[in-house]
Amino acid sequence: MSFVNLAFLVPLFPLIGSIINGFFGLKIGKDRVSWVACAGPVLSFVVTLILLVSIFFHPEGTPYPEQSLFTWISAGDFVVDFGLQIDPLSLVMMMVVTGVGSIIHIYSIGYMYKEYSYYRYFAYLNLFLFSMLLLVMGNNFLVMFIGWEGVGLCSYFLIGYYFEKKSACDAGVKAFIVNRIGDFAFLLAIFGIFKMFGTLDFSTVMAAAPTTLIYDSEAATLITLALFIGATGKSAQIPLYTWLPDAMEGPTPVSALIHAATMVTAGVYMVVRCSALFNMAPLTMMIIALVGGGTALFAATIGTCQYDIKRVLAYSTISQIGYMFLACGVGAYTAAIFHLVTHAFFKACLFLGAGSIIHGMNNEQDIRKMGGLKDHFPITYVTFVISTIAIAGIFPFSGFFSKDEILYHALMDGNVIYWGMGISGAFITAFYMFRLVFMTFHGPSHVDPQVHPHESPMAMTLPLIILAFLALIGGLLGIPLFHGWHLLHNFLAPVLAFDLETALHASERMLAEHGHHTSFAEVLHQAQRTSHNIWLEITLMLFSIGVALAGIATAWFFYIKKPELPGKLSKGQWGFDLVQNKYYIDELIDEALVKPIVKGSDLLWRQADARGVDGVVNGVAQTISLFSKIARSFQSGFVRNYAMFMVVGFIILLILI
Amino acid sequence: MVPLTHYLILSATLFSIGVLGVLVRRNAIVVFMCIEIMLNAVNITLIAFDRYLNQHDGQIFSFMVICVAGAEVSVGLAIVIALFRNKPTVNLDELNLMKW
Amino acid sequence: MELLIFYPLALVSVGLALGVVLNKNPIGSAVCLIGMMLGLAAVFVLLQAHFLAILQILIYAGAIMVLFMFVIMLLNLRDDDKIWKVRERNIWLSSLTGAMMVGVLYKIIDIIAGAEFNAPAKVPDEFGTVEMVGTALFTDFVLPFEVASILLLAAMVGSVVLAKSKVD
Amino acid sequence: MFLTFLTFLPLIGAIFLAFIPKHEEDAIKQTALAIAVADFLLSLQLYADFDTTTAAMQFTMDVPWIEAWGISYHVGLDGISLLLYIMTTMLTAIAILASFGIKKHIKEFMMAMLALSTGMLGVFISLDFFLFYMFWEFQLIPMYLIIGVWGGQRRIYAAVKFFLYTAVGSLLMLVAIIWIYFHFHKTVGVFTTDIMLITQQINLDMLQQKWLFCAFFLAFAIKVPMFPFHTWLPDAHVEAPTAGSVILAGVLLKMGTYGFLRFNLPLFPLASVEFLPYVCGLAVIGIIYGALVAMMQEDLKKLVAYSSVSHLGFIVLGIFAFNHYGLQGALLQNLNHGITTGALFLLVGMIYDRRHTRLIAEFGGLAKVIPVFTVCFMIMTLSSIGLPGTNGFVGEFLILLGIFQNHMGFAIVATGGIIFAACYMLWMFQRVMFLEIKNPENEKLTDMTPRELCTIIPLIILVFWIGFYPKPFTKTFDASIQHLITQVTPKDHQGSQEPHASANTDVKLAQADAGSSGSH
Repeated sequence: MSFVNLAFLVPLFPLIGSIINGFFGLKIGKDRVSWVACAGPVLSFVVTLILLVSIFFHPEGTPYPEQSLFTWISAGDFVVDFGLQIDPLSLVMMMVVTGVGSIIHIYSIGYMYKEYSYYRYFAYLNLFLFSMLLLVMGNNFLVMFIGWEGVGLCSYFLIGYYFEKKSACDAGVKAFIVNRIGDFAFLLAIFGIFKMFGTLDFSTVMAAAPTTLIYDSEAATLITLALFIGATGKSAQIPLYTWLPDAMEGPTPVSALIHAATMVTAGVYMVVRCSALFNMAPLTMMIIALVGGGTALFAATIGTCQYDIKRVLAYSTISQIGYMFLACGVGAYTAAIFHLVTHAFFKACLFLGAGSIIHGMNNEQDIRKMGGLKDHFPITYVTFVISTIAIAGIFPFSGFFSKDEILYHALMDGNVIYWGMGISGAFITAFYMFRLVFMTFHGPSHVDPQVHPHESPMAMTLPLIILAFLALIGGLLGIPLFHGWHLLHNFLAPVLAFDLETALHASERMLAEHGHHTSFAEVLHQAQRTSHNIWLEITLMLFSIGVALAGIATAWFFYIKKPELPGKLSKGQWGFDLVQNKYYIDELIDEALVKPIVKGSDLLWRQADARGVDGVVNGVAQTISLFSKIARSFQSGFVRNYAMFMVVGFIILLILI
Repeated sequence: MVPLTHYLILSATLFSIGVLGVLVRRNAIVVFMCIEIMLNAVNITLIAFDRYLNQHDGQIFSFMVICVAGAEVSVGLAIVIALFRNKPTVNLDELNLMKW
Repeated sequence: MELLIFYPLALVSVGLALGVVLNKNPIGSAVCLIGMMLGLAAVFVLLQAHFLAILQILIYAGAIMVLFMFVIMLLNLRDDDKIWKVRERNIWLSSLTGAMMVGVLYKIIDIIAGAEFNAPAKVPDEFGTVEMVGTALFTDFVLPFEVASILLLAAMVGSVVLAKSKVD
Repeated sequence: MFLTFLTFLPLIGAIFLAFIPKHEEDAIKQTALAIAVADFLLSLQLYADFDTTTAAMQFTMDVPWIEAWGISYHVGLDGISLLLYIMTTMLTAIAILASFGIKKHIKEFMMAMLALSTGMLGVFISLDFFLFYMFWEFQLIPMYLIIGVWGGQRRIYAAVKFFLYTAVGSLLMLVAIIWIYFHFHKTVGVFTTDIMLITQQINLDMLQQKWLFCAFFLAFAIKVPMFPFHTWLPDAHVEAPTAGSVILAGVLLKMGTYGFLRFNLPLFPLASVEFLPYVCGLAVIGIIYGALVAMMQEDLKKLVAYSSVSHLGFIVLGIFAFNHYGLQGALLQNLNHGITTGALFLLVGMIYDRRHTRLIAEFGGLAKVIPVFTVCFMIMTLSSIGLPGTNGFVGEFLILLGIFQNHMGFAIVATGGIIFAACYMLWMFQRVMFLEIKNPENEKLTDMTPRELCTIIPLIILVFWIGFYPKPFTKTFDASIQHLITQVTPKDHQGSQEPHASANTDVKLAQADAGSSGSH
C-alpha cells in the first residue's frame, strides 16, 4: 500500500500552523501559539516516519512514488505540475528537517517566551519549515525553486526579526540578496536544463542525463557550474558566504535551525540530487572539491580568532559545509549526506547550547566576558562538550565517522591536495572548538558582577540532551570497514546509482555523430582503479584521530596552561588581526561591489536620467520656445520696421523675377 | 519726342526717394508726404504708358489713384491728430503700442 | 526738342522730392512737395494728359497740400532736429535698403533698355482733353467712379469722427 | 452588442453623474462606484462566455460607420485583450473606491475616471484603425485632467509632458495608419481600415515593413515607457493622485505592449524579426537601468514608477521571444504588473493620505505602528520582486525561459535584473517599515480602514491565485498565442513574402467571413 498520497500532509502541517499563528497569533495567546507552532513539525515528523517505513516495502528497481497535486504552469509544451517526490534521499532530508525542526521548535518556546511578537516568530519558523520541506520534497526543479526562494525569504524575515536593530535589518537584506545572486545562477541552470532536456522533472532529467549530455561537454559544465553557484549562494561557500556570519543577528534557535541544520544544507542536497548531471562534468566536480576544501580551511582559520560565540559557530558551519562539498566534489555523495546528517545533530546542539548560555547570561555573547561557567550551566556544559568532541572527530562520536569517510574518499577518489586541505581543516576545527569550550566553561570567570548566570529551564535543556545523544550515536548510520554495515549507503544506493560506463559510451557515440572521435577509455580506467583496502583506511582513521587530539592539546595548552599566551602572541602579529577581521572580506566586497553600484546608480539617475534623457525632452521644449522668442522680436511695434520689411520683401521679389 | 524710358526712370527715382523718405524720416507728417511722392511717381508711369499706348485707361486709373490719395491723407492726418491728442508727439518711434 | 523741356522739369521735381525728404522743417518739406506737384503737372502736360494735369494741380497741390499745411500748423510742429541722427540700431538696415534701391533702379533700367518703347505712336491731338477722359470715365468706368465717390464719403466721415475732440 | 454596452457604460454613467448636484458628495461617490462595479461584474460574464479554443475574434460587432472611407465600427475581443479588458474594469472600480478621499471637485474627478475607463476599454476592443486611434487619443484627455487638476505641486508640468509625449508618439502612428490605408487601396483595391482584414490581406516588402514598424514602435515604446522614452512616467506618477497612478500604472502602460501584440507583430512579421535584437537590447537596458535608478530614489512613487519601467522591460522581452512560453509569460506579466504596481500605488497613496509626504526618509519603523499595512505592503513587495508562489514569479519565469531558448545573452542579463529588483525593493521596505521610529508623527498613524482593505484584499487574493494556480488565466491566452506565432514565424521561414494569391479575390467575401466568424 503506498502512503505517498500522505506526502502532501508533511509540508501542509507547518503551512497551516504558520497561517494560524500569522493571522490569529495575538488573539489566541502565547500558550496556544506555542502548541500550534510545535504541532506542525511534530505531525510532519510522524508522517515522515510513516513514509520512511513505507519506503522499505517499496519493490526494488521500480521508480519511487510521486504525488503531483495540480498542474502549476502550462505554457505550450512546457508543463510543470506541483508534485512531491518520496525517495530515500528526500526522506533522509525530511527526517533531518522535521526531526531537528521540531526539537528546535520546543526549544524556542522557552527561549522566545518573553518576546512581544512571539506569534510572528513562530509563524515565520513554520513557514520556513514549509518552504524547506517543499525544497526537499519537490519532484521538479521549479517546486524546488519555490522552496529555495521561500527558504531565503523566511531567513530574511527571521534574521530581521528584531527589526528595530539596524544591524539585524541590514543582515536580513544582505542574506536575501546574496541568496538571490545564487538563485540567479540556479535560474539560468534551470533554463539550460529545460533547453537541453525539454522537461524539469528530476526523474526524467536524471535518467536522460547520461544519454543527452555529452561527457565533459561545454553545455554540461556550464549547467552544473550554474547549479553549483546557486548552491554556494544558499550554502554559504567561498564567494557568497559573507551573509552567514551576519545572519547571527537573528534569534539563536533560528541560527540553529536555519544556519546549521537545514537551509545551509539545501545546496548540498541539490548537488546530491543532481548527482547524475554533476557526474557528467568532471571540471565542475574539480571546482566543487576545490571550493569545498578551500572554504573548509579558510573559514576554519577565521573561526580561530572570533570572540562572539555565535560567530565562531557560524564559521565552523561554513567550514563543515565545505567538507560536504569536498565530498560531493570527489563523488562521495553518500559521505556528504552522512556528514550533513551528523553535522545537523551536533551543530544544532552547539547552537542551542550557545543559546542557553546567552539566555542565561542575559544576552551576553562575547566569550571574553565569560569563563568558568562549568558549574553554572551543568547540563549545557555536558551537551556542549559532547557535541564539540563530535565535531572535532574523536572516535566513538558521529563526527569522526562522517568526517573520516570524507577524508578517506578525498584521498582515494580525489588527490592528496584535497586530503591535505581536509586534514588541516580538521586540526584547526578541533583547535578553535576546544578554544571556545575552554574560554567559556573553564578558566577564570570574567563574568561581570551584575550578570548572574543560571541554567536554562527544562524546555531548553531537554532538546540539548536529545541532540547530544543523537550526536553520540549518529555514527551508527555509517560504520565503515565492515561490508554492508553502512546503513545510509545501502539506503541511498538506488537513488545515487550512476553507471559511468554507459554514460561514456553514449557520449562517444554522440561525439562521433559530430565527427570528432575521442575515447574516454583512460577516464574509465582511472575511475575503476581505486581498490578498497582495509589497512589504508584504518591507518587513515588513526591518523585523523591523532590530528584531532593534537588540536585539542594545542587549544588546552593555549587557553588553560598559559591563558596569557594568546594575548601576547596576538598583540604584534600582523597576520592575527588580518584573520581577526575576517580577512577584511566584507569591507572588500563593500568597496568593490556595493559602493560602485550605489554610486553608479546615483550617477545614472542624477546625470543620465534627470539631465540626460529628460534633458533632451526639456531641451526640445526649450528650443521651440527659443524660436518663438526670436519670432516675437519682429513685432517691434515701430511702423517703420514693418515698412522696412515690406520694402525688403518687394525688392527681393523684384530681384528674383 | 521724349522716349518712354525717361519717364519710367523719373518715376522710379521719385518712387525710391519716397520709399527712402518713409524709411528714414521719423515725423509722421513727412512720412505721409513721402507716400504722396510715391503715389505721384505711380501716376507718372500710368500716364506715360497711357500716352504711349494711346488709351485712356491709364488716366482713369491715375484719377482713381488721386481719389484714393485724397481719402488716405484725410484719414491719415485725422489719425495723427487723434494720436497727438493722447501723446504730444508725432515721432513714430514713440508710437509703438500696437505690438503683439 | 521736347527733351529740352523734359530734362529741367524732371530735375526740378527730383530735386524738390529730395528737398521734401531732407528738409528739417515740415513746413519746408510741405512747400517742396507742392513745388514737386506742380513740376509733375507740367510733365503731365508734356504727355498731353491735360485733364490730369489740371486735376493734379487742383486736388493734389491745392487740396491735399493745404490739408497738410493745415495739420502742420494745427500741431505747430517744431523742426525735429534729430532728422540726421538716424538711430544707430538699424543703420545697417537703411544702408541695406539703399543698396537694394540702387539694385532695383539698375534692374529697371536694364529691363527698359531692353524693351523697344522708344517710338511712341502718333496720337490724335485732342488726346488728353477733359472731354475724351470724361467720356471714357462715364462710359466704361462708371462703377469705379461710383465706388470712388463712396470711398471719399467714408473717408470724410472717418476723418471727422477721428479728428473731433471728445465732447462727452 | 453586449461588448459595446459594456464599453460605453462608464461614459453613460459619467454623463448621468453630471446631473447629480455638486454638494451631494456621497451620492456621487456611491453612484460612480456602483457603475464601476457593475461594469466589472458584467465583464466577468465575458470571461464566462469566452471560448478558449478559437483564436478568432469573439463578441464581435461590425457596423459600417463612415461608408465613404470604408471605416466601420468593428469591435471584438480575443485571448490577448480579454483579460486586459477585465483587469481594466477591475482596476477602475478599485481606483474609484480608493479615491473617496479626494476633497476638491469630487464630481468632476469621478466623471473623468469613468470617461477614462471607457477610453481604455475602447482601445482594447477596437478592431478598426480609425476607431482604435480615436479611443487612443480620447483616453489621453481624462488622464491629462486627472494629473493636471488633482495632482501634486508640479502637476501642470507633468500633465503637459505626459500629454505631449504620448500625442507626439501617436502622430507618427497616425501617419503610418494613413499610409497603410492608401497602400492597401493601391494593392488590394478597396478603401478599408479594418485591422483584421488588413492583417490578412496586406503584403509589404521588407523596407516598407521596417518603416511602418518603426512608426508604430515609437508610439508604443513611449506608452510602454521603454528605455529612452520613459522620463514622463516618474513625473506623471509622482504628481498624479493615487487613483490616477493606479490606472496609469495598471492599464495605460499595458496599451503599449497590447499595441505590439496587435499591430507590430502580426502586421510586420519580417521587420519584427529583423528588429528583434535592437528591441530586446532596449528592453534589457530598460530592465537594468530602471532597477538601478529605482535604487536611488528618495520618493516612494518615483521608485515604484522606475520599477514599472524595469518590469515592462521584461514584458517587451517576453513579447519579442516569439515562442509560446515568452508570449504567455508576457501576457501574464501584463496582468501581474497591473495588479502588483496598482496595489503598491494604493498602499503608497494610503501613507500619503496620512502623512502627506512620499519621501522615504520621512518614514521608518512603521511595522510596529501599522501591522496590517505592513503585511499587505510586504506581500506586494514580494510579488514585485517575483518571489515563487506569487504572481510575479510565474510571469517572469516564463518570459526568461522563453527568451533563453533563442537569445541566451539577453536572458542572462535580464535574469540579473531580478537581483537588482530584490535590492531596491527590500532596501526601500527596510527604510520605510523597519528600524526604530525617528519621526514622532509616525507613532500616530492609524492602520488601514475597512474601505482601504477592500481595495487591497482582491489584489492580494489575485497575487496568490495567479502565483499558485495560473491555469484559469493562461488558458485564455493559448489559442491567440498559437495564432500569433503562426503569423510571425512561418513567413520568416519562407524568406521573402510570396505574393498573396488571394489579393484579387473579391474583398467583400473576405470581409464577410472576418465579420461573422465570432460567435455572439
